[in-house]
Amino acid sequence: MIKVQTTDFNLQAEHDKLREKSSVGAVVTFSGLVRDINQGKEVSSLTLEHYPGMTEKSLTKIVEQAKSRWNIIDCTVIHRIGELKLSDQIVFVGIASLHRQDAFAACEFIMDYLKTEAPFWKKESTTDNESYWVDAREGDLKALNKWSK
Amino acid sequence: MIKVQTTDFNLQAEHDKLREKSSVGAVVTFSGLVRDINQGKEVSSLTLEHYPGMTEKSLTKIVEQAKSRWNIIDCTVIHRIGELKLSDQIVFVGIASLHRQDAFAACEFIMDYLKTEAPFWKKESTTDNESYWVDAREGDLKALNKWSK
Amino acid sequence: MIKVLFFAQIRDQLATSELRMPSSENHNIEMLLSNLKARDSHWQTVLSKTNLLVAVNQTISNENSALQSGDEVAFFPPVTGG
Amino acid sequence: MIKVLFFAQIRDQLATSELRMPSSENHNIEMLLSNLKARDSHWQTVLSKTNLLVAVNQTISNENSALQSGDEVAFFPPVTGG
Repeated sequence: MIKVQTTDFNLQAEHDKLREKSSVGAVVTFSGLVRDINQGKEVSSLTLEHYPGMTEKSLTKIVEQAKSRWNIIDCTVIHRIGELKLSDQIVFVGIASLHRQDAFAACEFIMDYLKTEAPFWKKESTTDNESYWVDAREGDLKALNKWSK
Repeated sequence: MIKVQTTDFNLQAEHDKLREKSSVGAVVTFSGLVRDINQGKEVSSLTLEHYPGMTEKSLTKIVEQAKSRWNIIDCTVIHRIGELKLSDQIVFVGIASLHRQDAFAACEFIMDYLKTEAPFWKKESTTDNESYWVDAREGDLKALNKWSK
Repeated sequence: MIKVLFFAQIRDQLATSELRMPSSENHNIEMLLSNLKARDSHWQTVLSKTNLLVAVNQTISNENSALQSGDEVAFFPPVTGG
Repeated sequence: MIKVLFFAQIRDQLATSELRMPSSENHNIEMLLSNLKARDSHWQTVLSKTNLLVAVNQTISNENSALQSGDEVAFFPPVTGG
């Protein structure tokens, strides 16, 4: 299930959907949060923009790639858009599988690709009311290398 | 925080404790569940025994090793004991960090070591009332190899 | 007609989120970009950034991608979600 | 005295969860194991399993670990938690 939404999500509720099938033995979740310091600046809030239509299309493609590489029983990706405060949940990726290795690998794979391919953009506001678009991290592009091994 | 308990846990509540520090940008969680089929048998319930005292000691050591290898802001390990039903949550490992790579690696590391070093034993009961101790998985010992690279 | 969208910094800098371009004069992304840059020196600067990304019909593409009437083209900076 | 604990299958098979052994005759794990096996052929079989694990004072140890009065020794099969 892939969702792009302004509203928050609940980890236990998402986890309970992921473990509905009784064959599930392992669930790995990732959640990304609004951090207080980014690029050396004191962040007070964040606005997330996206490209409607392409977002869902690219997330669907990333999830399909993960499913073709690992044994995944169920998968949820939620990405929030709009205004977010400090420590708010931004993104959720949850993977249910028979064994933990598949769940860990697929979850990290989806996050690595989401970070570099899904059309979301963050605009941060600082405590002194400055506001700027976040720069892409070099490290996020490098993180993709491990999946082409 | 390390807890060995009979009671269930709530992922969102554990997650909220992990993201209390505003520097947290990434939280990775693992949860292990009672599966319906194990070693080819139809499982109906599970009893988890442990070695009180040594359990906490070995989990503390595993968490300390993870903290020495990765940049971890906070870490929670919960392992349930006693009788569990199908799809029940058995174990929770949650890692909060600045960036996702540390959280993924530390979470998988702790699970790999917990699976081979923490003194817990599972006794499964099947749908036809047979009951037996679960055999250790060969794959769990192999999983440790990746951390000595 | 070709629908052209701009996102994030690119939209802010161009003060434009969407425009239409005739498909007859824009047979591929290279031609479209060149026509957009020809508008003025500011557009020239903004659309010459080395990290500019382009999607055709919501799939990442490149300068050589062919275009036809009805296509949706989007220009945007490297993504920063997650 | 040395406190000896058994867990999981080992406890079930020996029908014993805990016993005491004199420290004077059990200076290390090897001696303790040998004295326990000497009880009868069943104990001999159960405690001869190749995957038997031993902990001294709640830390994984091996046959050479020295023992002294007050120590807690535990025998158990490979762990299966998580």
